[in-house]
Amino acid sequence: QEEKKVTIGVSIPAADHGWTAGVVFHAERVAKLLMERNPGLHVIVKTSPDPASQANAVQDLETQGIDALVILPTDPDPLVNAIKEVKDKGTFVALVDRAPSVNDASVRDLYVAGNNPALGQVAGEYIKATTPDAEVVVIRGLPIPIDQQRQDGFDKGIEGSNVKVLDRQYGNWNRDDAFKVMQDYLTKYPKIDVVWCQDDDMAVGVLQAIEQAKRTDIQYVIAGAGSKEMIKKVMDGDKMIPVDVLYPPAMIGTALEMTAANFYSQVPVRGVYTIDATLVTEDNAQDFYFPDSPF
Amino acid sequence: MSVNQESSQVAIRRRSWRDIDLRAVAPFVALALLLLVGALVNPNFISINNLANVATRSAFIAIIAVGATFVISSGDLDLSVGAMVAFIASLMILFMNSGVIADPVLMLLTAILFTIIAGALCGLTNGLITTVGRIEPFIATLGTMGIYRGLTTWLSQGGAITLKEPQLQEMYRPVYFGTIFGVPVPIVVILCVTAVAAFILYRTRYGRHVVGVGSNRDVARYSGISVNRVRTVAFVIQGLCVAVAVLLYVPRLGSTSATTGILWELQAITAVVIGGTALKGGAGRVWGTICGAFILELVGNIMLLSNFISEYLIGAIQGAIIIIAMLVQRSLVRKS
Amino acid sequence: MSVNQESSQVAIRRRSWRDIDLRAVAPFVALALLLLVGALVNPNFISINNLANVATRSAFIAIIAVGATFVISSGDLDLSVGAMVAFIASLMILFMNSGVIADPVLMLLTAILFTIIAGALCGLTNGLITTVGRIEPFIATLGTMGIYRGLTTWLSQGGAITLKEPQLQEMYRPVYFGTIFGVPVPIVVILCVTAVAAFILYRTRYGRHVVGVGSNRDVARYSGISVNRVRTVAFVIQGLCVAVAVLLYVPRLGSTSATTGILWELQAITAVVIGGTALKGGAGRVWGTICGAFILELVGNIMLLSNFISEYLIGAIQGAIIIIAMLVQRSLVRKS
Amino acid sequence: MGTDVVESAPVVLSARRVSKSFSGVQVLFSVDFELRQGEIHALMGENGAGKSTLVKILSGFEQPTSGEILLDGKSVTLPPNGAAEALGIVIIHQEFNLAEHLTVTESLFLGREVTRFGVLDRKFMRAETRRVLDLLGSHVDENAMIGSLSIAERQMVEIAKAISRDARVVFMDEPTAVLSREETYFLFQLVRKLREKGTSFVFVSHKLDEVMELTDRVTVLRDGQWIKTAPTSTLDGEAIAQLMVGRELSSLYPGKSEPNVDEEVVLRVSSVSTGYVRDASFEVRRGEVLGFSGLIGSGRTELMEAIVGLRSRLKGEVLVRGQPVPSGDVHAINKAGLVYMTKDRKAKGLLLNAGMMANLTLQSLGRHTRLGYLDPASEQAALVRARRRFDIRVRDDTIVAGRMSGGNQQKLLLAKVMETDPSIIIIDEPTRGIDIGTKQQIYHFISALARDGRSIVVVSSEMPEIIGLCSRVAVMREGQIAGILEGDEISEQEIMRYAAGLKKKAA
Ligand SMILES: Nc1ncnc2c1ncn2[C@@H]1O[C@H](COP(=O)(O)OP(=O)(O)OP(=O)(O)O)[C@@H](O)[C@H]1O
Ligand SMILES: Nc1ncnc2c1ncn2[C@@H]1O[C@H](COP(=O)(O)OP(=O)(O)OP(=O)(O)O)[C@@H](O)[C@H]1O
Ligand SMILES: [Mg+2]
Ligand SMILES: [Mg+2]
Repeated sequence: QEEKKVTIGVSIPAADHGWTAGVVFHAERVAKLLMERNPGLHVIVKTSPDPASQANAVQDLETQGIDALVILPTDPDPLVNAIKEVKDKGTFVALVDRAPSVNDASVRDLYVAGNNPALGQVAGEYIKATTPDAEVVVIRGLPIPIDQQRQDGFDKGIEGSNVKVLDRQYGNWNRDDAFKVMQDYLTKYPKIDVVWCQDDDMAVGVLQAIEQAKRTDIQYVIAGAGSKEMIKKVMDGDKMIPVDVLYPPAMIGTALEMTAANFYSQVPVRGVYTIDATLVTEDNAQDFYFPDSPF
Repeated sequence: MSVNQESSQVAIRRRSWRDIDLRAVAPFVALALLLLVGALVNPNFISINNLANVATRSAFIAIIAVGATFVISSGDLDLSVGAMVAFIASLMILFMNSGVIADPVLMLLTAILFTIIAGALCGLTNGLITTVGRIEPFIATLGTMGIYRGLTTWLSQGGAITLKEPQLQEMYRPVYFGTIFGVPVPIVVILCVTAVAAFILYRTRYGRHVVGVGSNRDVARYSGISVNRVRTVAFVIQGLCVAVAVLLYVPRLGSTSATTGILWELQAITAVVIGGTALKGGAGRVWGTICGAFILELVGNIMLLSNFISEYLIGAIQGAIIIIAMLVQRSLVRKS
Repeated sequence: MSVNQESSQVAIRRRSWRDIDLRAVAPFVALALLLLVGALVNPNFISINNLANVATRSAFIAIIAVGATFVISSGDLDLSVGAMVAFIASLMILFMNSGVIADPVLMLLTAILFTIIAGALCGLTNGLITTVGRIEPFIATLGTMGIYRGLTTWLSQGGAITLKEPQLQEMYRPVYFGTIFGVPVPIVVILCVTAVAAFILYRTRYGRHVVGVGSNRDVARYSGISVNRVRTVAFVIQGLCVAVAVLLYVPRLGSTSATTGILWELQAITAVVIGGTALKGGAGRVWGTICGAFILELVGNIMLLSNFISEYLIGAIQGAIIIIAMLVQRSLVRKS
Repeated sequence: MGTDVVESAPVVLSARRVSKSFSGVQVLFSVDFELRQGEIHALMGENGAGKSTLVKILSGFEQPTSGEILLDGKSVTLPPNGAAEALGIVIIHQEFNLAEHLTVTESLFLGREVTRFGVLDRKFMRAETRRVLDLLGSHVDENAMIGSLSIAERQMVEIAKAISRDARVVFMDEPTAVLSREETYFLFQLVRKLREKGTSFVFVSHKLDEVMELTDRVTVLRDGQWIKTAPTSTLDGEAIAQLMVGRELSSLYPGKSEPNVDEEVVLRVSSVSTGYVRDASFEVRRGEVLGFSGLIGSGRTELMEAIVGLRSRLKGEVLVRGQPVPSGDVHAINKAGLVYMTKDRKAKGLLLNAGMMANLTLQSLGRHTRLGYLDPASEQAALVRARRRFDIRVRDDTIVAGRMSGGNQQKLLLAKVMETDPSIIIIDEPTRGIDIGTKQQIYHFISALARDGRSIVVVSSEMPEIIGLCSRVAVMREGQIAGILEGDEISEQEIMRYAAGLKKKAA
């Protein structure tokens, strides 16, 4: 129980879809928790919709005087310079989830990461294992690097199998767009075995489109992230959603806790800490179900 | 002399027929060309099923754009409609989740009424800020866009708002997925909304006033038209159309979030303009608007069905197609 | 009689003086009020450091909005500027990464020239599609918005484009982060760009023609002004301003992606309108535009510095503040 | 100036067998016209006869469908859009050609700004503008925004704009339609001065007295055909009118019918004040024609607009048939049977992009509504009726209002206002730009309305009109009613005395 005065600034993307909403939720939850635990600690959480305004937010946090910055960049590369500004002033920087092309000690002290390539790879491997001859359609997110990393991971996952990718289109991590894209896939391809849409939000639209078309050829849909709705479906043994790939928004909380520990425990926290892209199945789903989260 | 005048009148009638018709027909010609392109791109394209899908999902933009036709004809602009969809949909789902009424049928009906009232009120807000506050509609509705979207984010705490009651959901689903005599409900709704809108715009006093106000506010004022009232009512009509779109939207995914309806305002305005209504105001073409909405949706559909376009370039090609569609229209009208 | 008339002339002059000045001053009053609010919200707010930060980062929108002032004054609208920033920034970085010129100084200078030419060409494209193609600027530039953004996605293959050469980056960095006599470079650039723009708009024949064309196209045409040329040049000026903004943007983040500059067009237009330029065209207020851009950035800054506003509500409050700022202006002008 | 001088002068500009059709509708039929150096040539004709069209063709704004134009005896194709200015041909358009957002100086120099080293020489341009305005005896502020000027002031700017060009040929299309005597006087003086220097003028007007006073020769058009060209001195007003209309005209003004003194007072205005107008009071009886005279900018329009609710009143009351009407509610006031017809037909009167029918019924749509449904047949019938009643002549039924000839626009506007079937009508400049034949029709129409038990307020700058029509005349000066004249008092001199402030009556 130290009274040491510490201010931590947290900069995260605005809650613009389910996953980022989860990030905001967990950031706030852990911030509150930590402030209760350490009376001297002050945590300021700021959200930004895009890289440019996040760079501004980082600047504004610095104006307020912070000892540590925990940042989950909307888009990492454009924010490197802004982060370096802060780091160069001697502030502790914890980078979460999204890594810039150069990700070393010059940019951050701590890197807590979900594993984007693994998110794709785990999905790919699951498909390879369960349906080795599947014809797959892919719905991508937005044209930004993490999406590309997931695609590359996926390709690696299905490597050396007969799994065939019929098509990849952007669904913008948006339910309505995913609904449209899926509708058109269903028109375009008389037979689809598996849909990989890499995000639970988009899965909502995909499922509706399949249900509407009354198509029975689609065996299952793989999404990812671990929203409570999808975890619930996995838990209930839904045929269409047999598994979900974990990419927990709670990682922001982990990073925040570690950063606080850097100030309040004796152990200095440095380096890289990766959170696995766990495959959630009917058996372990119970462990990942948070009914209170907005996501 | 009278013979002369008569013959000249005949000439006039023939010419004006050509004139008016071509301008109104132009969007439909562009649509036909697109259908042709689509059919060449993918044989599945022209199937009833695909076209019905496209028409059905154009419903949201189409219905919103019908409202936008009123606002634009009266010389204003509403940028808040996308955010308004998200806001009203959230309110509707929250209302249904609240469980204040036990009987599901009654609940659904009340929710529908509630949604329509909410739409009208949102429209009224836009209208009053613009007219009474005398703020450029562009800025006023950009402001309310921020407000509606912000409130939605707040209501949803950044996440999604999902219809909880499975019974309600089951009952409500057919409103989007059902058919009437084989025609999907949303298409029927588009047609009804458009027919009513066309009647109001072309066959009522209010419609005339809208066009009058849109083409010259002073003239309208000097003609004893209450300009601000006409403009405000146009915004309310826009709000009602948004509410109708929400009524179709909610049963589709049973859920909404703060990202619902992003950029729909631009799509709606684009549909209106592609349909032949001038942004300057003073002329509205409701049926053209519907055609414009359909064109927009078709372009996306064709892109997805085609196999030779990189997914990276889709946006670029959509942009190019819109420009080309407008050029086709222009050249048609010019020739007449 | 003549005495009498003289007095009436004085009266008129006084009236018009008050009129014009208050309208031009109004945005600055709104700005002052905002500064006051900010100071109350957080003591750090009013520090030179913070204000310099805010002014510096308003540079992109401010410079783009200066270009938009020309386009809007001439009665058009450019929705493609945000996408254009992404596109031109991508081109610039790719050019610098290409390594066609070994000497870094020469390379940087060539890249700057290249960027400016690219900006002018993008503007020219917009201008020609709008004027020669006779398409509503709203739709034409919505189309090119799709095109520029699509091409950026394609260039970046869905990812980011990052400046590779560390030497170049080091050399280029001060263009955003450096200072001249203690003033951040971007602020100096804003002032220079605005001064040049004000000179062009108020002191040259072309500026007069812009206002004439925006106020009444037929009158301008009958006065022997080549309307399409004036409009096209306004679009080119917009393109040049975008290029200048890119020149500042690239050294800041050293990287761009397909999401760069999303919604900047709306912000730029908002800045222009808050600054007192009417969207209908016919009057441009360059200094007001700068003030508008600064107001927009300040609102965001105040939100961030205040710690009592739920982050979910930030959008809503920003929207509300914009509306209130406009109402303050209106009431000021009305009182005069 | 003698006619003989002109007879011998060389021909500057001429039209030979010029015809013009607008999308298939012919409006000029093989017209010949010639303009000599240093002459003032009147172009006369009924509304829609084709005067403006001919003027536009001769100044390059329209190209003839057939025929040729000769400049200094050589066949030329005039460049479009006012570029003919370079050849010394300028035009004062019948419809204004000014941009609202520019100042007077900026408008005057639009398209030919004076620069020094690429920078606008604003001081010089302002001084030059002032000089030209002073020449015209106009007190318009050179820094005022066009948008803030009254119609007459805009007309002066329009004239100044043309005069300031060093022109060989000046076309003036109804420049005096909205001007008062004073301004017209200054204009004529200037025109005569320029004629001495060899400038030629074409003067289009419906005011016969001005034509007689100013011009050397007259050309008359009828239905797009050339009828006659003759020296003005060989004709009189009667003869010209007859040539124009093609029939003999009976007396212009109908007999005045004095209303009974004990007739009901239908409109009572008591001490109405606005920004400029102070304490205006008057009343109108049933069946009366009340005139409003005064100099330009004396506040007549402002007062009338305040009465009908188009402007807010600071003070005062308006009673229609004893019932006070709300301030600022045009709709309610229209419903009470009081309507106003604006003089600014282009900006405030007609939807220029809409057809005749949409304009005609805009103010009275309620009459064509059945159960909320607009009945097109009923509207069509109204249009047919109005065209007959007001003699609206167009060659093309679907023409948009903006393309109609000036006079026919005015008739359409009058028809539109009359469609509301009002019991009290305030008409601002009823015959602006209207030909003599139609003027007569309108005067008879007004008088018939009065006999019918309606009351009419006529605001006009045309003195003969006021004198010929009204049984009482209110004269305004600087925002106040200087006096109300009755019976024998009504004469041109007496009205001028009140208008100039030499005489004043307590209201
Ligand atoms: N641009 C146009 N398109 C179609 N018809 C036109 C156009 N301009 C003029 N007209 C028609 O040409 C005829 C002659 O019009 P013009 O304006 O020359 O008459 P005018 O003699 O000037 O009449 P006024 O005395 O009323 O001004 C009218 O019937 C008018 O409607
Ligand atoms: N001395 C003055 N001070 C302020 N405003 C003035 C003055 N003189 C004229 N005005 C303006 O001029 C206008 C009066 O013109 P109005 O049109 O009402 O006059 P009018 O008698 O109808 O003349 P016109 O023939 O020009 O229409 C008022 O709106 C007023 O604002
Ligand atoms: Mg004419
Ligand atoms: Mg008047």
